[in-house]
Order: sequence, then structure tokens, then C-alpha cells
Amino acid sequence: MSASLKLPEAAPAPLLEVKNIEVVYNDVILVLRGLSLAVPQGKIVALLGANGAGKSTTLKAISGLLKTEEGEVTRGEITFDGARIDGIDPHLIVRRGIFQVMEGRRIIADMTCLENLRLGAFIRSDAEVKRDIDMVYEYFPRLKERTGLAGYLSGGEQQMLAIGRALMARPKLILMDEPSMGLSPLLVKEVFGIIRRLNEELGITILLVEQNARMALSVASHAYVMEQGKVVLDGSAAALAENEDVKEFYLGGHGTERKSFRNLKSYKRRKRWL
Amino acid sequence: MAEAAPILEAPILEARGVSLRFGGVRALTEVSFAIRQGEVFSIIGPNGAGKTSMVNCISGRYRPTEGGIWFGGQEITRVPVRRRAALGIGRTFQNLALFGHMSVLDNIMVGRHHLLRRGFLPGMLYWLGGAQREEIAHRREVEEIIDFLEIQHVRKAPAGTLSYGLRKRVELARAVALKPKLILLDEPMAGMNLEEKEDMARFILDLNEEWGMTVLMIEHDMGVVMDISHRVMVLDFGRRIAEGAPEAVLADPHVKRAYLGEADEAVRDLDEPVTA
Amino acid sequence: QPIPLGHLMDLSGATSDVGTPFAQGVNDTFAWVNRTRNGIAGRQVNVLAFDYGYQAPRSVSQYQAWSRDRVVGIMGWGTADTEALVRFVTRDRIPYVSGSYSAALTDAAGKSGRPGVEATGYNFFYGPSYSDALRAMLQWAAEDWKAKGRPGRPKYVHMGGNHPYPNSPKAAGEALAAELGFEVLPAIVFALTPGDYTAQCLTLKNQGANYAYLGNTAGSNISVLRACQTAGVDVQFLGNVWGMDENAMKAAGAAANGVVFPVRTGAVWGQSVPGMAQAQAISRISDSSGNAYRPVHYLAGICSAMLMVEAMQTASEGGQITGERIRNGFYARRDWVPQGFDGLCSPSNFTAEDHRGQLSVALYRARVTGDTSQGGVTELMQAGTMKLEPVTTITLPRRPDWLGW
Amino acid sequence: MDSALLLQLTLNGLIVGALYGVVAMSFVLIYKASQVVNFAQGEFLLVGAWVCWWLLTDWQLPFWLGFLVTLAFMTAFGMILQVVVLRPLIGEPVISVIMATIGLGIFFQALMKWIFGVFAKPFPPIFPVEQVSVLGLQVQSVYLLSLGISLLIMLGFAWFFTLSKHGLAMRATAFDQQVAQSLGISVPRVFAMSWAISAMVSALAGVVVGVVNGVSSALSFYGIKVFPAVILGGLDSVVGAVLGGLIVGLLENWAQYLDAHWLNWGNMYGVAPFYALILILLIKPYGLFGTKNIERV
Amino acid sequence: MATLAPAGDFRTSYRADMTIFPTRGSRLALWLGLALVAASPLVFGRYELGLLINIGIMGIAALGLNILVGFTGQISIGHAAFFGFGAFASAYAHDTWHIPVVLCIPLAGIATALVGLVFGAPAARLKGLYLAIATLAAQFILEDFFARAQWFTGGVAGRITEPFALFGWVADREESFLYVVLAWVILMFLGAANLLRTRDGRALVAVRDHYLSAEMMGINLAYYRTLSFGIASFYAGIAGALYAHYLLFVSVEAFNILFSIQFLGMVIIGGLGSVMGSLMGAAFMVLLPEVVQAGADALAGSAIDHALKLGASISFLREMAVGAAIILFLIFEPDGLAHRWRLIKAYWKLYPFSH
Ligand SMILES: Nc1ncnc2c1ncn2[C@@H]1O[C@H](COP(=O)(O)OP(=O)(O)OP(=O)(O)O)[C@@H](O)[C@H]1O
Ligand SMILES: Nc1ncnc2c1ncn2[C@@H]1O[C@H](COP(=O)(O)OP(=O)(O)OP(=O)(O)O)[C@@H](O)[C@H]1O
Ligand SMILES: [Mg+2]
Ligand SMILES: [Mg+2]
Repeated sequence: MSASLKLPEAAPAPLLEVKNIEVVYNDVILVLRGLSLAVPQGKIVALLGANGAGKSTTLKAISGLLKTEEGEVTRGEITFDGARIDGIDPHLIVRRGIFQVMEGRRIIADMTCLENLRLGAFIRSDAEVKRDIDMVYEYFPRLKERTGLAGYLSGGEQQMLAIGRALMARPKLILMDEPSMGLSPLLVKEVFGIIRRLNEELGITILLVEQNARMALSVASHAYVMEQGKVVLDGSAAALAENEDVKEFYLGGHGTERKSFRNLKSYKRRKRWL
Repeated sequence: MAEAAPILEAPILEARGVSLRFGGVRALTEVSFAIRQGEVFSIIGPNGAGKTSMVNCISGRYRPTEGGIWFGGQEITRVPVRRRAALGIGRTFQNLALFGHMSVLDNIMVGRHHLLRRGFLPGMLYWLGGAQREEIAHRREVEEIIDFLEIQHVRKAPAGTLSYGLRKRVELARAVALKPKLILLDEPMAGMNLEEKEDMARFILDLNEEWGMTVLMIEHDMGVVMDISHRVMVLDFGRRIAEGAPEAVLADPHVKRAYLGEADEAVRDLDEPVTA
Repeated sequence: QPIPLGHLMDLSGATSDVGTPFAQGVNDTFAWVNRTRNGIAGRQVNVLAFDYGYQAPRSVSQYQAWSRDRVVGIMGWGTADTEALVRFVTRDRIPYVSGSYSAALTDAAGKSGRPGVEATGYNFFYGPSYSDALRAMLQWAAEDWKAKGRPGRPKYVHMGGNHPYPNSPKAAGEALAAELGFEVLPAIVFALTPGDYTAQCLTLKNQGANYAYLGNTAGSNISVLRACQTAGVDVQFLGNVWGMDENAMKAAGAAANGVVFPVRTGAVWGQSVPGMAQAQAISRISDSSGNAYRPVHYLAGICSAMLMVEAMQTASEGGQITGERIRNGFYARRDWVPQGFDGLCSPSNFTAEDHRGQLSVALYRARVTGDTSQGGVTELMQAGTMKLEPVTTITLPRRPDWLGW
Repeated sequence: MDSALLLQLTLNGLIVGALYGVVAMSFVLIYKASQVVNFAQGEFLLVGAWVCWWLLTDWQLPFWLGFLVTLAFMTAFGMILQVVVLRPLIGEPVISVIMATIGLGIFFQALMKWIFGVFAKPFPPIFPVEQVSVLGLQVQSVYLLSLGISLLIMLGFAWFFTLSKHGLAMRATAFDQQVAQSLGISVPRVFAMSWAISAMVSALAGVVVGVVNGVSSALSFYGIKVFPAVILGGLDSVVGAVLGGLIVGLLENWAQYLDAHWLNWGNMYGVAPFYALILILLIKPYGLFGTKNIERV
Repeated sequence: MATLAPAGDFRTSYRADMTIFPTRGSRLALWLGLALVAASPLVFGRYELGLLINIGIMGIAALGLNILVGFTGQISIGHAAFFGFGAFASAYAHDTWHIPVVLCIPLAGIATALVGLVFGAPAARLKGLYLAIATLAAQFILEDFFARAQWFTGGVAGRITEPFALFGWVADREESFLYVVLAWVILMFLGAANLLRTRDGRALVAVRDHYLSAEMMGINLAYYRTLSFGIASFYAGIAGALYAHYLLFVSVEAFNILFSIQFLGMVIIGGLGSVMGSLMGAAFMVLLPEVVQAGADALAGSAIDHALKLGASISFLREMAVGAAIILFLIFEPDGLAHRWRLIKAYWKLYPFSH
């Protein structure tokens, strides 16, 4: 199957569309240079890329959190559900239904797990919050046992909490920044299972930034590869998984072979698309 | 397993019956193990198993409720944290702990702290007290580390503005600058893609083989653990449940169930032939 | 060509409650002299008024600015700043009429030999020193005690903040009190700012003091008076020159009733003395309606300014108006009352050794007989809700051992 | 005789301390929402007291109405301050915001003097009975009123922070503004809320002190007095703030007793709380009730 | 930005890379600035010189505070008390032991540093605002001490001090004292800049940024937290001593909490963690009231004056302006004057290619 680099023309307008945006930090550091991507309703889209490519920046641009770091979208537009959202304050974007799981967990250390979860549901005022808390506990039983302050949780436990908090918001779109970071292999699998279930059962659309490309491509329907602030490759997840470069640099090895980490040559092997 | 630096029998680090409790939480229960001079030793285990807590005990952040820790034949259970750098223990952190407002260069220079001799008075006099000479000498060595870890391009950038992966690398550089005998790495590959993990693996191997550092590593990526560690210990609920050569440990059914999950993908990977 | 003259005011700082009317009096007086007498020797006085907010360092830097403008004299204000500037004015020979009546400033030639007291040949003030005012009140208190015929020794206590200004007469007062047969109680400290001083009042009550000197400025004294009223303390309060006035009476209400305090002028606003007409003319400078009530500090401001004016006039006769010649102007008269201010300004005497200008102290008693929260001072005084009653005038001997103390 | 004095001083300490507690509470409120130490707290008292005084004298409003209008005004005042001054500073380091509150303090101190003059002014009589005798001590009845109100406020705060959603939101904002925003919390609104409530509560204290001592710019000194109180209690504890206030009140009065009877130092009343503060911090670095920072790596 | 180095500026040795004044332009500006200040008595009157002296003195103290606040991250609200201690100590040393003033000044600095260490000892255990408020306590306790310690401070009446003298040259006027202050400013600023690029300076910043990992690098937290107090107090003490021998009179009243807050203002306005910023912040705080005053003087007699009764209320307006200036400054220039200065410099360096 050949990589289809464009969405079919007839597809309905995507839930989230990022058109040709440019992002600058501190008025000088240009990080995203004309990045475009689309996330269709009800799908999981993966965003891959090297450290510093600008993945997190892309997510922050969508969720509006860029503003809090002296960053700014200087060109292009971002639409969600048919309306422009660039330039809107982050808390209003959350209310429109976009929730970001931030890189590095960022749980509120001086509150308990329960309080963290309740805060996840801050924008909601329905009666089902309690039930959703139970749902999160069901996904991550470990969290229920931890009654102390969240700051004392282990790294992985904090990661679970961060994901659980996003579930509490019941958003239309979750932006996940490296959800599997620091999780044990068993849990990584579980988390991806949860992501899939969220998508299938609750119909939540997900934009997934992930370093575990193998896993990401296995749950996503579509994927983008970023480099230095630009999309350099995109296509259906299946197509990308077959792409030679992606195999080489993100999945490791060709076919069934796996390179040993021990026998790497120490010259620059890096292929650049740019 | 590929050839490794010669492993001396005398343990460089030994933990004997280490237990750690926080109120009702038992983070560690009677964990004993020894790391030999020159090896790459990995700790794996489920989240919340107590891996970081163990490293914290070694680096002095936590004091074991019971048991003790010996480093190079000397008991260090009660040695204050700040003395351990000079003893030769360096570490990186699971949640980044860089000095965000300092430049990368200064961050790494802080790693040299215990090697520098000139205090604030010679420092203020700079040209007169010999501080300048000392600074230049150490700067030279730090630049070597920077070259080695390939972070020249961000040398003067404030550490807080770097991307996650680069920050991890700077943290490693800072720990290396300490000239430790034993370096503790808490999930050095978290948040990296394959390519970057490869780089990181190579750095760790070089540190071990060429710079002669003993490495203790916590890592969830089984591929890396398999390939570069000499021995692996598995913790579960604060207890040591297995220890030994990587292949043996990962084949342990107990470990498979507690940590990897049955028929885990990572395990499938590991069953596949490895191309040299 | 106008004559430059500095004027340090506190309109905004810790002592602004009393500093404002005093400064107004000074400014109005110079404006009046300029207008009605065509200045001094035909030259207008250019008053460089500066509100230093009771911050001594600011007064020093302002002093530097004035020395650039070559001021011939300065109307000053607070204790700390006066002591800070006194060296400079002595060095630069600039006569300085201060609002600080610290006795330490009266040893003009520096011959008293007291530690920390320096020659202050260019510093003058209008009124009795803080120490002398307190001495007078103590003499009155001793007589009062006798007159009342109460048994035992009267108990005296000094109250005030631990600051130069309240402390300045402390030692002198306690020494004289002991001399007069008072039992001197440990001093009670309360801050220079308003606050809740119930604890101090309870202590005062517990000590059983009969006479208490309030050393602070009005704002915090009011707090003490009110708290002591609530606590039911029965004590005769002795106020100080800056610690009680019509505004303070209004603010303290009935709590201020009965406080005895020194008044530097021969009359208070509205009393008929020959000098009052002039004062009313001066007042119209800033109050064209002529209806405003002027508190005691305004009148003291007029008298202080008039001393400077007449000293400058003396200096201008047959020579340049220089600092040194103005200083000599202060020594030119005996029992000096500025012309046309008879009955209002009390007579002063300055010599090159002794700058204790006044040793006669007029004591008044505050009378408050109703609710003072509604209406201004003017109305309250007119209605008689508040009154200033003369008590007595005490004349102290010019004791050499009291010079500079 | 002396034990009677000690008892009276103790009682007085409790009463005054309750007032410190109220101010401390409003101080802690802002701290809990933004980690900002509000140096303009004293000026809040001042503004509140002057506005109430003005309504009562110039407008001749009855006390209860003037008081309510004052509280409403102060709520708006806090909110406006937040919008004009503090909102633009969202995201700046806390110390900048602290400095801004210092600027606010300087500004309003001067503004109040400009508008209302530098003289202390008395409140018109408010209660038919000005004083009540409690255990032999004459107590201003307005103090008793404030005691009651502050108890109510304290309970309200305790509920607010531990149980209500907005209380949680405030704590989250204080911990990390970026995360709070990512949760859908409007940081400006949280700040507006905390400043409004804080201004209102301190105005209450301002009016009470004003009624007792008269209004003057020195009221703002309560803003400084409150520091030992909050630190003794622990910066982030509402209950601690009230207890801290009581402790400071007691300490002042006991120090006065000691001073009058034995030490004769003169100024113990004013500095004793600060000595106590240093001592307590030496033993308990987070105050009596403050929570320890989480130190986990 | 910090990461931008001007083009065409290549460093060929580590030594060159580590200088305080990295470009030729900045070195030139430095010499020019020094020359201008040194020549200022030729043009300026005593008043302006007085302002310059004040800026220098306040700048030294502010720099000390900046080392504490900006570099080590410990807020102090008691700096004025230490400043005052230096002032009294110098006066006391001169009067009691007849030590020449030249030596009294550094001696006062050391004495103040020792006092700072005493109060700084709890600092080793206290964090953040708890520490800030402990310093507030230090402020009040020291103030009380000053008022009480007659033998040391002259009590509440204050103490008269002697002018600076060196081999018969007496610096009792602005024209001469300026040079004394200038020499100290150069010394203290060089010292700070050097400190910050060496071991202990980095350790201070490391303690601020992440004390847990700093400890792991072998940094003794208690030592450095206390040390930064000692250094800050040393600077305050030197500045205080200079102040004492400039005003020739010291009294407890001056060293109040407001003064402490002003120091904090200088540091923040100048730029936290910026050496030169401390001087700029001091200049700002010293000149601001003067500017407002000048503005009011210029308006005197105009219609606005009559409408607002400026004359009578100028002091309130001045204070309000100070408050407002601080706030506006923070809103529009949150990174401080030093940052703005860097941007201006960058603009010139990149000119004409700046945008
Ligand atoms: N606040 C900031 N100020 C300045 N530069 C920043 C800031 N945040 C990120 N950058 C820069 O933007 C670039 C992209 O960063 P970003 O965090 O988006 O990368 P990423 O793709 O998420 O990398 P990683 O996989 O390491 O998380 C990096 O070069 C980084 O240095
Ligand atoms: N300071 C502390 N106070 C209370 N509980 C703690 C503290 N430190 C660790 N714990 C608890 O001890 C357990 C072990 O934590 P640790 O961080 O060692 O786990 P870990 O093995 O590193 O997990 P992960 O892989 O998720 O990082 C966790 O359940 C954690 O909640
Ligand atoms: Mg990222
Ligand atoms: Mg861990």
C-alpha cells in the first residue's frame, strides 16, 4: 500500500485543523514554521518527531498554553469545531472541549489524588463526576490506594493521575503529550488500551504526541512526522509504519529485525528530511 | 551479552536489608543487592515499586528506615547528601532537576563544584586569588563533556528553554561533570524517540567503558535494559523479586506477570533475533 | 531680586497632622509680608517650600539643593532632620528656625559639656524647649497635687514612643519630678502611630499613676486617650506642644477632656489680643472668607516666621542679608515680640550662648463637652463644644545646668 | 491585683488578636490563591475605614447601611485592582507581584491622605452601648461584634478551601498557573475573587478599628502586624492565621505585662511578637500550622 | 536574548569567553561612563552630585540585596536595618577606637556581615516567604536595638559622624566624597561580577533554581544560604558606612521598613539577578521623586495646578507617582531596566538589520 499523503477530498471538515501556523517564543525564537495538520472527528492522530522538533509547542499552540510561556502564534490559523481558536485564552479553549495532558505530568503536588481528579472536572457541573472518578480508579487502581499528597507519588503514578485528570474533563479532543513516558511496559500497554477505549467507547478524538512510535502507530489512524517545526511526512498510520525512514528512525530496524543498542556505530546516522 | 569492561569482584555499592517507610506506605522492604565495580546495573519494576526511592537512598535524599548502604567499602547510610558528590556518586533525576535560569554551561560547571577549591573571597578577587586559572582549567574539561554529549549548540542557552530531550542530556552532562565513580540514572531515556535512545545508549556505554564509570540505571525500555546492562534487579512493591543477567531475569515468569504483562510486545521484541 | 529662603514642611509624613497647620502659618506669614510690606527691605522673600515627609535623609538632600540656591535662612521642622542638618547649617552659616524644640539644640556655644551636645549657633526656635515645657507642667502638677490635698506622694510616668522626639525631655522630666517629690514610675512605651493601646492603659491603671506625660504627636496620643477612657483610667494627662490641639480634641472627643498642655502663644484663635488682627489678616492669605478656625500650631507658625522676618530686617539694615547677619539679628532684641503681634507672640530672648528663647510656659486645659464627630473644628469651637481654657503660666529660672538638657 | 491585670491583659489580647486574625485571614486568602504576599493589606483596611467614615458622616447613612455599602464597594475595589494591576502581571514571577502590592500600598496611602487629609477622624457613635463589661474589663461592643463576624468568616473560609470547587481552583492556581489554566480555570477570575473577598474582609477590620480608634492613615500599620500572625500560624492555613492573630494579640499584651513589671525595656509590646516569630521559625520552619513543601525528586 | 551573540564577535580562548564585559563596545562604554562620573564635579552642582552619591550608595546596598534576592532567591525585607547597622558600626568604630574612617568602612562591612550571619542562620532552614518574614522580624528587632543601644547608636537621638579623611584630604563635600563612593562602587561591582562567574556564585544560583539537585552536586545548602546573607549584609554595611560619613549624622529613624522596601524596589526595578541592574534600579528610585517634583514645579501656576491644588498636595502626588511608577514599571517592564538596556544594546548591535 502506498502512503496516501492527503486526506480524501470528500472527507467532512476535520474537528481540529491547524493551518500553516508559525510560532515564536520571546518574540525571537521561531519554533514552528508553517505547520499544518488536521484531526478528524472521532479519530486518533499521532504526531511523531525528534526532541525539540516542536511537538509540545504544537500542542500548546492548540490549547492556548503557549501564551503562558511568552510564545505566540504569529501566522496561520487554528480552527476547532468550525471556529477559530487561536488567540483565545486557554481556559476558554478547555471549555470548548480541548484538554491537554501536559508533558512532564504537572500534577498539583500539594493536593491529594482525589482533589486532582476533581479539579480535572472543574469545568463540569453535572452529577456524573463521582461516577467518572470511579471510572478513573478502575483504570488505575493504584491511584485509589494512594491517599497522601500527589507530590509524593512515583513518576509513573503521577503520569496515571495526569491521564486520569484528562478523562475527568470529558473533552471532545484530548491532546496527549507523551502519555507513556515513565510508565512500565505493562502500563504502557494498558494506557494505549485506555486510549483506544476512550476513542471507541466515548468517541473522544485524540491527538497523540508519542515517542513510542510503534504503539502510537498501532492505535492511530493517521500520523504526522515533524522535524524542525514542520510536517515532513504524513499519511495513514499503516502507511507510515511501512515507510522505510520511519522504520529506520522511529520503529527500529527493518521487518522483524531489531538492532542491538550495544552495537551502534557512533557516527551520525541521522537522516534529515529537510 | 557483548563484551564489557572488566568487572572487579569487590562491590562498589552494596545495599543491605534496606527498608523505607513513609507513614503507612512501604516504599522498600529489605532490599539487598550489590553493584560491582565497572558494571551497568539496571533496576526495573512496575510503577511505584520503589526504584526511585532506592536511588534516593543511595544518593542520600532519603534515609532508609532500616538497613544500610555501603559505597566503596565505607558505610554511607548517614552521610549527608552534599558529601556524596565528593565520594563519587552522581545522579540524574526522573523529573528533570536542572537549574532553569542558568546557561547550560553553568549548569555543567555546577557539577564541578566539589572539584573547585576557590571560595567566595578568591572568587571576588578573581584575578588575584587564582580563581581565573581554576575556572579556565575546568572550563576546558567541561567543554570536553559538552563535545562528548553533542550539546555544543545550546551551550549558552538557559536550560529552562530547552526541549525535554535536550534537558535530559544536559542533566547527564552535569552528572558526568561530577567525575563520579558511580552514576545513577533515573529513566534516562524517558521521552526520547528511538534514534535518541540509541544516542543515549551509546553515551551510557561510553561512560561505562571509556570513562570507567559504574552505572546504575532505572529504565522502562526493555530493549535498552536488555542490551546494555550487565545485570538487572527487579523490584515489585518495594521488594526485590529477581536479580541476575538480563535474559534470565526477563524470562522469569514472576517478572513477566508483574512487570511486562503476558505476551508483552516488548518481550516479543526480545525474542526476535538481534542483528549485530 | 528676591531673597531665597528654605522651608521644610511635613505635610504627608508621620507628623503631618501638626506639620500642616504650622507650615501653613509660616507660608501665609511670608506671603503676607511680601504683599503688605513689600518683602524685606524692598525685596520679596522667595520661600522654597518642600514637603520632606518627615524623612531626615530627604531633608539632607533637599538642603543640598538649597545651598545651590544660596538660601539665606531655613524654616525647619522635625527633630531628626534638625539634628541632621544642624552641623551643616553651622558649617554653612545658615540660620535655621526649627519646629523641633529639643533642649539639646539650645546650647548655642556648645559650652554645657553635655555628651552629644554640640554648638548650635545657627539654630533657633520659637517657644519653650520640650524639657522646659515639661518642667513647667510638673511644677503645676506638684501644686495641683497639693491643692487637691490628696494623701501620699504623687506618681509620675513618662509615656511615648522610643523616638528622639518623645524621648528628648524624658530624662529632664524624670529628674525634676524626683526633685519635686514625685514617685517616678517606669516609662510606658507606645508607638508614634495610632493603634490600640488598651494594654498600655491597663498598665497605667495598674501602676496607679497620677500624672502621665504624653510625649507623642497628636495621632497616637488620641489613641491612648480613647483607650484609657474605655479602660477607666483616672489620671491627669500632660500633653506636649505638638501632642494636643484643636484637631486632636475633635478626634479624641470626650477622651481629651481635661488634658493639660503647653501653648506657645499668648492667645488662641479668636481671643481678643492686639496681635490677633494681624494674625487674622495673615490667615486671609489662604482663606479669603476669613471664617476658618486656626489651631494653635498655625499661630505658632506665624510667630516663628515673624522671628525670621524681623531678624532678616535687622540684617538688611546697613548691609547685605547674609546668614551671619541674620543670626545677629536674633540677638538684637530683648523680650522680643514681633512688631504688631503683641499679646499673640510671647517674648523671646536669645544670646550667643543660650538659645532658650522662652522660659515662660502658658498651660491650657482641653475642654470637650459633647459629641465631636459631626461638624468641623470651626463650628465645634464656635458652639463651645470644645474649648481651650487657660490654666496658668509658669516661669522657670534660667538655670545654667538646664542648658542643653 | 496583678493577677487581675494579667487576666485583663489576656482578655484584651484575645479581643485584639481576633481582629488581627481577621486581617491575617484575608491575607492568607490572597496567598493561597496566588502565593502573593499582599503588602497593601493595611491599605485595604484604610480604604475601607475611610469609605465607611465618609458614608456615615458626609452622607449620614445609618451604620448598618453604610457598612454594607462599604463592603460592596470594597468587593468591587478588590476586583478592579485585580483587573487593572494584577491581571497584566499574571505569569510574572511572584516577587514582581509582591512588589506591585508594595506599589499599591504606597499609592493608596498617599491617595487617602490626599482625599481625606492627615488628621485622625472619629466615627460617629454607633451603638447605644459603647462598652460592655466582660470579666471586669471594659470592652468596646464593636469588638464583640467583630469577634462574632470573624468566627463566621473563618468557618466560611475553612469550608471554601477544603470542600468547594472554587477553593480547589484557587489552590491549584497558586501551585501552578499554567496547569490551572490547562484545567479550564480562569486565573484572572480566581485572582479577582480572592482579591475581592480579601479586600472586603479587611475592610471589615478597618471599620472596627476605625470605630474604636478613629480613622487615620496609621490604620495601615495593621498590614505589618499581620505578618507575625500569618507566619506563626503558617502562611497557607486559614485556621492558623486566626490562631496566629490571637497569639500575637496575647504576646503583645503579655509582653506589656512583663515589661511593666520586670523588664522596663519599654518597647517589648511592639517587638515581642517578632522575637516569638523568630523562635517559632527556628523550631518549626513552616510555622505552627503551615504545610511543608513537597521535596521529592 | 541571552543566547544571541553579536555577529562578528568570535572568542578564541576561554579566558576571552569569560570576561565580564564581553564586547569592545561595552568596555568602551564603561570607561566613558567612569570618566563622565569622575568629571561631573566640573559641571554639576552640589545637589546633582548629592544625587549621584546617593545613587552610588544605594546601588551598593541594592547590589547586596540583589545577590540575596536575585541570585539566591531569598527575599529580605530587612535590608535597611543592616544598612543602618553598617552606618552605626562605622561611626562607633571611629569614635571609640579612633580608627581612621578609611578603615572603618570595610570594618563596618565585616561587622554587618557578622550580624547578617547571625540572622542568616535561621535562613538555612527557612524557605521562601517564611524567610522573607523572618527578615522582617530582623528589621524590627534591629530597629528596637538601635533605639535602645545608647552606647552604640547614640540612642534615639542619633549619632554624629566624622567625614571621610585620607592623609589630610577631607571628603566632607559632595565634590570630594563622590570619588570615595565611586571607588567603592567600582570595587563592589567588580567583586559581585567576579563572584557570580566563579564557583560560589554559581552555587548561589543553583540553590535558588533547584536546591535539591544543588545539594546532590555537593553544594552545602546551609552554608550558601547563610553565606548569601553574609555577603548581602556586607554590601549593606559598606553602603551604610558610606552613608554615615556622607550625611555626617545617623539616626535610627532613617532605617525603617519603608527604606527596606525601597531597596527591594530598586532590585526588582533594576532587574532581579542583574549586577548592573542594581545600579539602574537605585538610580530610578533616587531620581523618581526628583522627576515628579520637577514635573510639579514645571506645572506650578498653570491651570492644572489650580484645578488640582497641586501646590498643597504635591507630596501626596509625589508618593502616588512613586507607587504608580512602580506598578506601571512592573506591568510594562517586568524584567527590569537591565533587560530593557540589553534590548537597546542588541538593537544597536544589530542595526541596521534589526527587523
Ligand atoms: N518557553 C520557551 N522559550 C524558548 N524556547 C522554547 C520554549 N519552549 C520550547 N522552546 C524551544 O522550542 C523548540 C521546540 O520545543 P518543544 O518542546 O516543542 O519540542 P518537542 O518536540 O516537544 O521536544 P521533546 O520531544 O524533547 O519534548 C525547542 O528548540 C525548544 O528549545
Ligand atoms: N517522600 C515520599 N512520601 C510518601 N510516599 C512516597 C515518598 N516517596 C515515594 N513514595 C511512595 O513510595 C512508592 C515508591 O515510589 P518510587 O518513586 O520509588 O517508585 P518508582 O519505582 O520509581 O516508580 P516509577 O517507575 O513510577 O517512577 C510510591 O508508591 C510512592 O508513592
Ligand atoms: Mg515535548
Ligand atoms: Mg521512579
